[in-house]
Amino acid sequence: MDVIIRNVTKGLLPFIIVFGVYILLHGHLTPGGSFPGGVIIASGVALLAISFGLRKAERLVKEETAHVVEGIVALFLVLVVLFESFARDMLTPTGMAFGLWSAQHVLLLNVVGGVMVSMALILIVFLLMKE
Amino acid sequence: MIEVYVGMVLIALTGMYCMVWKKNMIKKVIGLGIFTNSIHLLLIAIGFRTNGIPPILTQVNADYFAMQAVDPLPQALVLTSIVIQLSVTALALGIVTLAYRHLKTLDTERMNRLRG
Amino acid sequence: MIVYLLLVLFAATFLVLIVKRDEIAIIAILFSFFSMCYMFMNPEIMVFGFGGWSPPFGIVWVLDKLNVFLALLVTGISSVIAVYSLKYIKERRHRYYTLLCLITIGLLGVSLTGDIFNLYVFFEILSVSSYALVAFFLNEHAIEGAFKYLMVGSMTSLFILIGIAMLYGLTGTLNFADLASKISHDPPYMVALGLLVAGFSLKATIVPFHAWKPDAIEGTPAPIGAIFTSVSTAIGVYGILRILFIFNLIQINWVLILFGAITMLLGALMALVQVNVKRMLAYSGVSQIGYVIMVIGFGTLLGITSGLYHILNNALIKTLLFMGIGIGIYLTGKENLNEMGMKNTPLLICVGIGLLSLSGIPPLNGFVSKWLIFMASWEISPMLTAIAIIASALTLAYSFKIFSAMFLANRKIEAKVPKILLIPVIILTALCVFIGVFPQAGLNMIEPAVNALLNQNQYITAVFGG
Amino acid sequence: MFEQWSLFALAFMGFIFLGFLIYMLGNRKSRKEEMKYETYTCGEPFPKVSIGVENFYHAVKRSLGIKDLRSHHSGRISDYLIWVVIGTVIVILLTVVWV
Repeated sequence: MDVIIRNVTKGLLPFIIVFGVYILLHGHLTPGGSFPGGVIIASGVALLAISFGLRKAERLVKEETAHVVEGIVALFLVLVVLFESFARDMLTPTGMAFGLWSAQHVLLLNVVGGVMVSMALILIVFLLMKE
Repeated sequence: MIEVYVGMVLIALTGMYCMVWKKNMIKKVIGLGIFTNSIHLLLIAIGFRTNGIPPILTQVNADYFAMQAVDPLPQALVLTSIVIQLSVTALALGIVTLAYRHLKTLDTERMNRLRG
Repeated sequence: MIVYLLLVLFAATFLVLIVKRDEIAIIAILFSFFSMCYMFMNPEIMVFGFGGWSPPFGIVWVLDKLNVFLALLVTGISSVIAVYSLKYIKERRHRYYTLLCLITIGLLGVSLTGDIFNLYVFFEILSVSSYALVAFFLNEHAIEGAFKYLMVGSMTSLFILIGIAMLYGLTGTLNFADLASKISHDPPYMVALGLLVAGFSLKATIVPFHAWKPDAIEGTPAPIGAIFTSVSTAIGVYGILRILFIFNLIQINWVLILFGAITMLLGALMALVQVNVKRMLAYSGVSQIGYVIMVIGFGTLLGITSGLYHILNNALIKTLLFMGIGIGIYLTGKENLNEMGMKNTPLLICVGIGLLSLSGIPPLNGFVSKWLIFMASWEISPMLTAIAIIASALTLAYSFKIFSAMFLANRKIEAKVPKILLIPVIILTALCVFIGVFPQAGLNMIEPAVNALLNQNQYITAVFGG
Repeated sequence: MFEQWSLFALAFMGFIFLGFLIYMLGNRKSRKEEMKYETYTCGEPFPKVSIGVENFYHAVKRSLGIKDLRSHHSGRISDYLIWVVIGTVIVILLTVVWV
């Protein structure tokens, strides 16, 4: 890829990932949540892979790591749902407008689901780019 | 409001035309994407309300909110549908790459070993 | 309660990939089957609201008799196939079992849900895992079948989505019971009905929508072919039935009768001339679904009963046949009928019983449901009975072709069949004979389901009252 | 609906089993004699023949209707998609008109 895209990527990549994490963490307060946040994180990695090549991107996230992390995080999702159904009141309180630490298990679900989505999308991008 | 529905029908017909008549596999997948997005447009248009406010309950009073807020459910449906669409497209592209490896072409006319 | 069942299946899906033990998936699917058996014993309609929301607002799963009957069938067939596949699939087995778990989740979700968009989501889970399983062998035929199925299947899924969007725009609700109380029979509603029926008839393979099936099944592993012809079609028929139930249109419907009669004849005629075994059985599945669609179109008590009974019997017989012929493919490595001659007495008996049952020979289960179908169609028009009997005769003709090619051929392979492949086949054969000899047992399972389907008010009150 | 059926079915299966038994008993003696005779044509032993699958329903296969049907299942995705679209349109029209 040409110089402009490379340099822009270099500058923007941290911000893209931070923005993704922000969307993840504020999923219960503002529009967004696990899927959009995960997609934004994955699109940052995809941008890296497109502009610098696959090898550079694999230095950030390896393919095998993505595989394993996705599976383990999916199991975490099961655990969160189980925990929610047994001990709903032990989690954070409900109904504080614009308070990050609220809305019970939704925050946890968003984070776990976001990691899962981002890993899955990174895997898809890597596998399709290898062809 | 009617323009949106007319536009949706036109986009859906474009997508269907692209899926049915184009002979290239990738173009067929693109047609699928266009068709799906037209339906997302329909869903969003169903929930639309002129001069509406975003469906987030903050300091405004509840009556005004119920009068003015757009319907949040179609947006959730569209988000879900986008996720499904993403997985279908990824799978389709994977299958297209494998098909290219076997057939050495992307022409769907050549893909007729199974017939009769 | 039902959440844990889903969680077990979902956890098994990913545990198989991480731990790389296939037994986990089998145990999870068997667990879902036994829990469905337990649910089946419960006489009342059960309603589960997800996340503690009450029915019209949250997603609900309704376990009325029809849903539970279908879920029992689905999980039963899935568990038999899961056991069978342990030996049949030789390579990349973990991924196979992951996809099998996903397909079970999809089937279970579609059959149990009480929310129309949730139905679409689970339908898509089912569809996507089906596309992936068609492409499982990654050879040329598998890829070709998968691409065709994906294109046709996703197009009709989108038709379903348009139908759902129209229904939501017209009524403002997604819950089945709420929809049923708000729906009228104006033209816009009817367009939505047509779109939904067309979408589900792809899975049920009614004639203009049937073409993907033989192509897809020719490339798949044989047990997946069994899922497609038995359970997946049952889900399609269930979708049509449930949509008609919501619209309160379970009455005589010449659209379904017309399409059913055409499907029946065309499937049987096309099966007659095939050379590939799986392809022939796929067309046979198309033909058998034609009967079901036709009798559902009658809308009478006898019609619906015979239709559901035929779904059950067709699922059992098709799974038995695909598995029995899968053993042949496993031993010979060929799918062409010319090269499949073999000598094995237990397999001969099982496949022979399956073929006789498929063509409706008296003391077997295929005859029972076909007899009911003939009686139901006689009430409407003797012409339809004649068509059904002609299709049945054609069925006998192609069944004989399979039997002669497999067991009466000159070149015979004498091979030992692995026990784990034979046991599920024998179980299904025993079930076929049992239902044939004691048809009342099957009828007792189906009658509550038919009553649930014909009684719309009961469903609505159960959902909103509970 | 099926009160007498189970009895009948059991009897039916019993008769089939009985017939099979009689057939086996009758066959046991004659099998030895059968070994001696072979079919000869033109002075050579005639091999056992069975019909190949392609020729099984030969007349049906050549009949015009089936040929036409098979040629329409052309294996092209575009055709299948056109069928789906046309089928959907027909279903919608028929539901709007008839129901």
